[in-house]
Amino acid sequence: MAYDLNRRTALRGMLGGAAVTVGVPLLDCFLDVNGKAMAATGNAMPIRFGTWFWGLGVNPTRWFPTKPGRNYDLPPELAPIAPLQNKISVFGNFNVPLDGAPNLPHVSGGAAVRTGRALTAERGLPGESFDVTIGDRIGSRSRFASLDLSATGDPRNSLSGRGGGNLNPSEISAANLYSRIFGTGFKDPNSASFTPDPQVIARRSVLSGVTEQRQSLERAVGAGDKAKLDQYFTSLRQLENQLDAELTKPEPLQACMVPRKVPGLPVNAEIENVMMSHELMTDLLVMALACDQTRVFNMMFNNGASSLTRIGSTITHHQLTHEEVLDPKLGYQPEATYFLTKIMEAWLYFVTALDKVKEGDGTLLDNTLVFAHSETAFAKFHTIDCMPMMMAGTAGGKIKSGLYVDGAGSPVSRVGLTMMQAMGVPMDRWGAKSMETNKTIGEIMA
Amino acid sequence: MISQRMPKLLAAGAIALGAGSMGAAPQPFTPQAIGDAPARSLPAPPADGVMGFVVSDFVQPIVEGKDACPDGPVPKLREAYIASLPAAERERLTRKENEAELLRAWQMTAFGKNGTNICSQPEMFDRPTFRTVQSKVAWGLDLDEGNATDTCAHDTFTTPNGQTGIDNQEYRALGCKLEWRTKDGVGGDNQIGMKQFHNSGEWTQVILLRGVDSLENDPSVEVVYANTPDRPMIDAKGNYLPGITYSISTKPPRERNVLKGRIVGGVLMTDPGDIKLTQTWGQGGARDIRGNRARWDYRKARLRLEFQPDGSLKGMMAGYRPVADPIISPALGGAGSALVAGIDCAGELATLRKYADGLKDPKTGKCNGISATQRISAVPAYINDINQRRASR
Amino acid sequence: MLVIKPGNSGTPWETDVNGTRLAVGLAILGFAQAVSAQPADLPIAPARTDQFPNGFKVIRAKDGQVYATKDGHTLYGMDMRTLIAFGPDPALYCRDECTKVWEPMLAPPGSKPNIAFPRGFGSPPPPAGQAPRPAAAPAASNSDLNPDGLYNTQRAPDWTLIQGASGPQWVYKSWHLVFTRKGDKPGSTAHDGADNLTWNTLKFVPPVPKLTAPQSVAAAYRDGAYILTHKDGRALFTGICRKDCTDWSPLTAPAAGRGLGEWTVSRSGDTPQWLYRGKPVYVGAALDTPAPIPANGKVLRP
Amino acid sequence: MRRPKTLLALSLAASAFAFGVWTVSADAGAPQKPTPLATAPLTAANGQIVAMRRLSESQYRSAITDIFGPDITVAGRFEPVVRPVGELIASGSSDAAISPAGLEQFDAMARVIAAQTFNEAHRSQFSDCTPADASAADVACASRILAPLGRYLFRRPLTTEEQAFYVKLAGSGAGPTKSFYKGIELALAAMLTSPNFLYIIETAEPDPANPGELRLDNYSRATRLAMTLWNTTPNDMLLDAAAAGSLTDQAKLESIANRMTQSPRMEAGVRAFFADMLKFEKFDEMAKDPVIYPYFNQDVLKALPEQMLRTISDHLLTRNGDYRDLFTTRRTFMTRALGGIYQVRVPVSDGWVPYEFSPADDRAGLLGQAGFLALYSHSGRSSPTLRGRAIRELMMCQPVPNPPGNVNFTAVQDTENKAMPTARIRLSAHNSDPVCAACHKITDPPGLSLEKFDGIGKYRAAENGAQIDINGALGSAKFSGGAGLGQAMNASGATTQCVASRALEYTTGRVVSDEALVQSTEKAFAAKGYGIRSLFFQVMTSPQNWRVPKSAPVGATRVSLNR
Repeated sequence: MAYDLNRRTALRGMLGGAAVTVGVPLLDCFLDVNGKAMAATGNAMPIRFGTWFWGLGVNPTRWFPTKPGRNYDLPPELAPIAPLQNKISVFGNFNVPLDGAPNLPHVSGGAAVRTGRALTAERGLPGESFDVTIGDRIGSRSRFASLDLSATGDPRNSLSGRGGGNLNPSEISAANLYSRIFGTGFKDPNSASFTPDPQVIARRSVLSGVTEQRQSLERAVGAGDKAKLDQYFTSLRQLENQLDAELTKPEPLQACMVPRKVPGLPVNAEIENVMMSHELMTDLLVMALACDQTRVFNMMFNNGASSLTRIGSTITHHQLTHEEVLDPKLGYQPEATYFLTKIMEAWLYFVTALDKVKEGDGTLLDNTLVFAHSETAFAKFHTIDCMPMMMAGTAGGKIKSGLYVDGAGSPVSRVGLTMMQAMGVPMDRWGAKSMETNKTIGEIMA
Repeated sequence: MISQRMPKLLAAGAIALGAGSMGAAPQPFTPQAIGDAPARSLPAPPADGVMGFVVSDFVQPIVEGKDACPDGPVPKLREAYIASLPAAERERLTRKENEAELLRAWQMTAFGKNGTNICSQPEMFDRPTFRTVQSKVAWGLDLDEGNATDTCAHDTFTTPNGQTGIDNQEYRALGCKLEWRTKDGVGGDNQIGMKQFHNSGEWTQVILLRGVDSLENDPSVEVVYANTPDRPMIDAKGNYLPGITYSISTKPPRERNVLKGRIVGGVLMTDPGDIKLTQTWGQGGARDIRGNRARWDYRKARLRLEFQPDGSLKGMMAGYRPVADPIISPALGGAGSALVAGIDCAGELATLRKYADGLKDPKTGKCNGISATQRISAVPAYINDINQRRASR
Repeated sequence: MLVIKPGNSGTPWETDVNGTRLAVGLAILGFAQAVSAQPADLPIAPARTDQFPNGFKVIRAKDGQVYATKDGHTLYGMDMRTLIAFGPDPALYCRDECTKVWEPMLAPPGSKPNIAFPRGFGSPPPPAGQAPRPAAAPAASNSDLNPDGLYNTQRAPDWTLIQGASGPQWVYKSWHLVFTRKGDKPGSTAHDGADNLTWNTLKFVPPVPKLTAPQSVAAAYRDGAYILTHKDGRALFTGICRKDCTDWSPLTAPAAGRGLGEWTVSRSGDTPQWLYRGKPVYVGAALDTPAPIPANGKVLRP
Repeated sequence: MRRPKTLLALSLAASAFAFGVWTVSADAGAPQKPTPLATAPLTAANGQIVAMRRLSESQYRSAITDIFGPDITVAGRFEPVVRPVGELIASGSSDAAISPAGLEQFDAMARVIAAQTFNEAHRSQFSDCTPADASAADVACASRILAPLGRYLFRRPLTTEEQAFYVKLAGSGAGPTKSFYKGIELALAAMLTSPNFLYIIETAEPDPANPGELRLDNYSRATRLAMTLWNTTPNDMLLDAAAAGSLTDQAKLESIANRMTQSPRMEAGVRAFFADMLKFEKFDEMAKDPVIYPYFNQDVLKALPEQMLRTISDHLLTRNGDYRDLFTTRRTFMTRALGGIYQVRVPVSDGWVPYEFSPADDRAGLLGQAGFLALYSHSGRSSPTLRGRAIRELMMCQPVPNPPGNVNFTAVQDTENKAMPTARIRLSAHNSDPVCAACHKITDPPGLSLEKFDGIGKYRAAENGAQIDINGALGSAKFSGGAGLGQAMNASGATTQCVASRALEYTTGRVVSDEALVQSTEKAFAAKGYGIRSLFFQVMTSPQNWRVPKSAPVGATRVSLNR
């Protein structure tokens, strides 16, 4: 491996000594900055990020909790997540103000959640979607920049892209997905040889250069400013640690093993089929993550204007949301709601699959942040002023899970900003016009 | 804008379909909403006689109850097709295993020769007219005052609070559509949908009164009824906040109707005139990207607005709409309107034609307009008329 | 027969007549969007190039430049988006009565149509056994051509050919089927906007100039020519301010900047400022305000 | 209480890390042994470090904008500088360290900025040479690119060693990445994370006027002038003046200070100063109950501090107004969103328009604006005590002690209690306890005069249906309502003395303990009709303020309560 160990240890020794003189408070910072995962070994577990999309929203009065904070209430349509409630956060009352743009049914909402911007006449996305921004930060060196999946068989079903007309197309067949990940080109992370990133080597050399001057500086500064310099260099040392971690061959990934080939499935939008191919894709994705083949993913369960149907029936989920009249006694559309129940079951399967994989002192889910959302609140009227959203996992301890957060009508872009910051994207404000915000969601920041 | 209106909106929406309604959902349509002004004390108008309002409710009023449509709602294309079948065939096609065949069959009814379809070219399809409202009660105004020469024969309604000679043929023709009223006869999707649409700020209307000397009686008042591009400010319950400024639109679609009116016993009534309001889509400047304009076009129209003690206005607008206007939207939607929303544009147009009662063409003697009514509520606001805007710094 | 004029009144179709949203899905929405790449009643976008078919030229009419025939007859575009209700293919609208007053500008003999009016749910449902079409996702296509090999109306060149009622006919900017008005005097624009914006003169807006300029600078078309503006739409100007110069805020430049084409950096003032062709550049108010630049300021032209 | 600063000679060359770096072979193979550059001698080449002040977020941003242009975006979270109790953030910055979390962010920001600066679109603007081989190091070209950048970022020319060091960095970066510009990018990022950029390092030189004492040297003065008056990094005019030694020449210093205080850029300085003095950072965590205050929303929140700042800069700069009238002026600016709070017509849909309240509105100066009234209220109710305390502490520099830990606040908080409908009644109940009363009689009397404005500063005729008594007092002055309070503030000498002492603290980054200095500054301030420009001109040009104090000051400025 391309590194001179003796030199590094020597350097460590010297600084280790110096660091002690800095005093206790700083030591805490070591842990806070890098989160739980890194605190364990000097060497970070990979942190992953992904999205899970479903179309046509919810029946808001039957889905959104009412009690903010932990142990939130579970209305009937949210009930399926009960088994993992403590690892799933729910977000309500986050608005999509569209000033300057029309509410394009089934399009504007999802695009706004992903980009913090309102879609105009162009198709595609009004800006870069945050999963791509996060990918640039955490996914650049893994084999796949990201894995984009669609369980309904529509490759164009995607909300991920750099903006403008182009969208990252989705993989629609579990069989293809298998060969893409585990077919030719698959490198077993536990056997593959390791070559560090030249850019990181270069940055590392800058820092070590800077650090070497520490002693001459400390000799030269007065007590008042010495404390400041001490801390400055302690902090610098932290950065070095992170780079060292990136330059060192990673710990073996115990959970990683190559799964069995998967059967080919008919690719269509019949809910029973979609559930199955969603499960197959999920299992493959989970292994791709455990084997660190990718650190970013997008799973589209169904599409915005959902073409889901039931076997033997041809009327689509989307048609139902519009044609089926609200049942005045129930206050919702029973037929359309059937699909929502299936969607929530699928979501639970997805999160559970991630949580089953042990990793470090926790699970794969703990080292991941999954963001689930829809494109409308109440599909019948295309309302987008209360987007249904969830988060699962803690991104290695950077995010608190198991909460209900009431956005009090503030812009949905706060959610994207919070996640990007948690994933280490240097960004202090995000979104455009009424959706521009610098307010993260403090409740969930660890 | 801080607002928790969503859950309440829908909560209320659901309730509205069951019992009464509250929050952002349409107010239950009680007589005093637009009936005669009961005796009560009204505040004095401002010294300059100028009063502004923002319209918070704009929807076709219905009188709830099952008696209006005893045979049930107007069937969608699918149901209409099934109903048209002989019993045996109906039984066969509605079996689960034949659903795909049924779907194709009823969808075929939406298509005609060389690519025409029932909504883009309604004229080319011959469809039965709709079930119409059977009850004698409806909201509206007596537009022809019983003796107009340019109307066609039509029945009239009586309002729930006893006003007679009410012309509202649009209600008669379309009042049994599911969008207007549910199976159970209560307010349909329109009631919630239109409110949601206005609350979203996509289309905001304002009313500006000039020369008001008394809210009780004033022989002459100028009424400006117009669009504004400004979004309403709404509280947590979905109610419009008073005292917000709105500027009347200076660029297209600019609709600014100037009407003459008078106040009698706390009720403002305008003289018959044309009222045109272009519907806008999307909030802010870049509206209506679809390149098509929806215009609410009321001829010989009148506003009847009641001053409320809390300073707000309640009332309605009534007039004659060009007979094809109500189906413009699904017509533009083309086949999709028929296939997905199940709308029978041809049947709807035929029904509207049949009940047309105004705008008689002196040559043909045919009526090209249909009497119609919108419910209106408005809350006090500051209105900048087009000549009152100043450049920002 | 009744011809519904969306330009006159009508709503985007995914609302029912009362404005209640009743979407029909993205297949249709995609259609609606395609149809509305630009609203029928918004000005025609700038030309992609200053190339146009032989036999046409640009003349100066009373309100700006318009395309015209060699002999100076103004070209009119029949905006097909306003004729959706006529039938499945508005390109075929102009027959009989219409052709008595409007002269179609036909393509040179032998040329083939390369664009068609987009169709939504234009056809009956598929036969038994076949799956219903999936609802198209946004950005269904990233290519200039549709599967049928015809131009995607979003990305078509300025001048394309469509199958019109009288044969292959010129179309401008995907929507405007090209005609002249019979019996019109050369240069007349009398029928601009006729039939509720169905007939519009083809206004010529020159291509947006390619700028070598700071990132904050853009170009806008005003009164028949391009001027330089701030990216945010505020006017740029130059000149010398004698007193009360509060409206003269400099276009700030990077102190470390080395200049760019005809733009240089002045460091003599309190703020590093851009000079254009040696003249100091200031930022005024938004272009659509009454007085975007001070009385003694001069606009900048590329 | 701060440690006295011992002055040690420190070569800035040293602080600039002139040293060896690792050379990494292009194939990313094993690094060779470092080849150290000549380490700089530890002489006081640029004088002695007497202070290190953390760059504030707004200073960082405006520096990047000035140097690299507005289209280079600064994206990142800034480690906040802690405000010492009763002091300015400017004082806190003298003590601010950079934590690992903070540096991680500064490093990330630096890389984003550097990447933009040398991307295809921009690199030509920031380099007037092209490398011999774009995929390898080029010492000559790198120096030509980096030297000027270093001068702007470190606010002084790079020393030879520094320049050599960063050129070397560029080289060692170009190697493994096989890109000249990647190398430059790395070097620039290193400059942006260097203490020389992140800290305003004030250095001193012997003061000829006071043998044995020190005064700030030219480059430190250039930076202090720019950061205080314009809240940004020194421009070429200042750096050149420093190079020429003009800033230690009283006459030249005065003409430069005069030019700067008259410049439109003074607005940025004045805004930053008052944002610090009035604790505007509190707006970031301001929250209101949307059910109690439906008129409060995101647009309003954005507009509240801006309305106060516009009032301040319009009155003090555009109109060259008397500072004392900031408490009585009825002139301000409106947006459509604020129109709801004030219930007034706003002639435009977007942007700001000038507005003047009528006397009947009883809104006088800053204290009558919703920003102040809302910031010093609770999320669901107004608070005469918070308002009064802010008036005392922020406007008059009269610290009020915190309440003891064991107080029972139920009486004050229970707004539902029909027996005690108004805040005045609730407070008097609460003040039956003499311990509380002692402080409350300092804070509440001025605060109670603003009770007709609710928790977001919206007018209310009554509270819980009960009449609101708006009689108030400030020291010996008795009055009614906001206008009365404004008059009393206007007449109280404490406000002008307070702002004068804050200006001194803001400039030097130290609480000024020297009462005489505050007095004399205020005198000069008064002599010029209490114009803010003249105050800062005075502070910037009095030689005393450029001298380095022998020992650190003690405690915060006190002004007697019964003035």
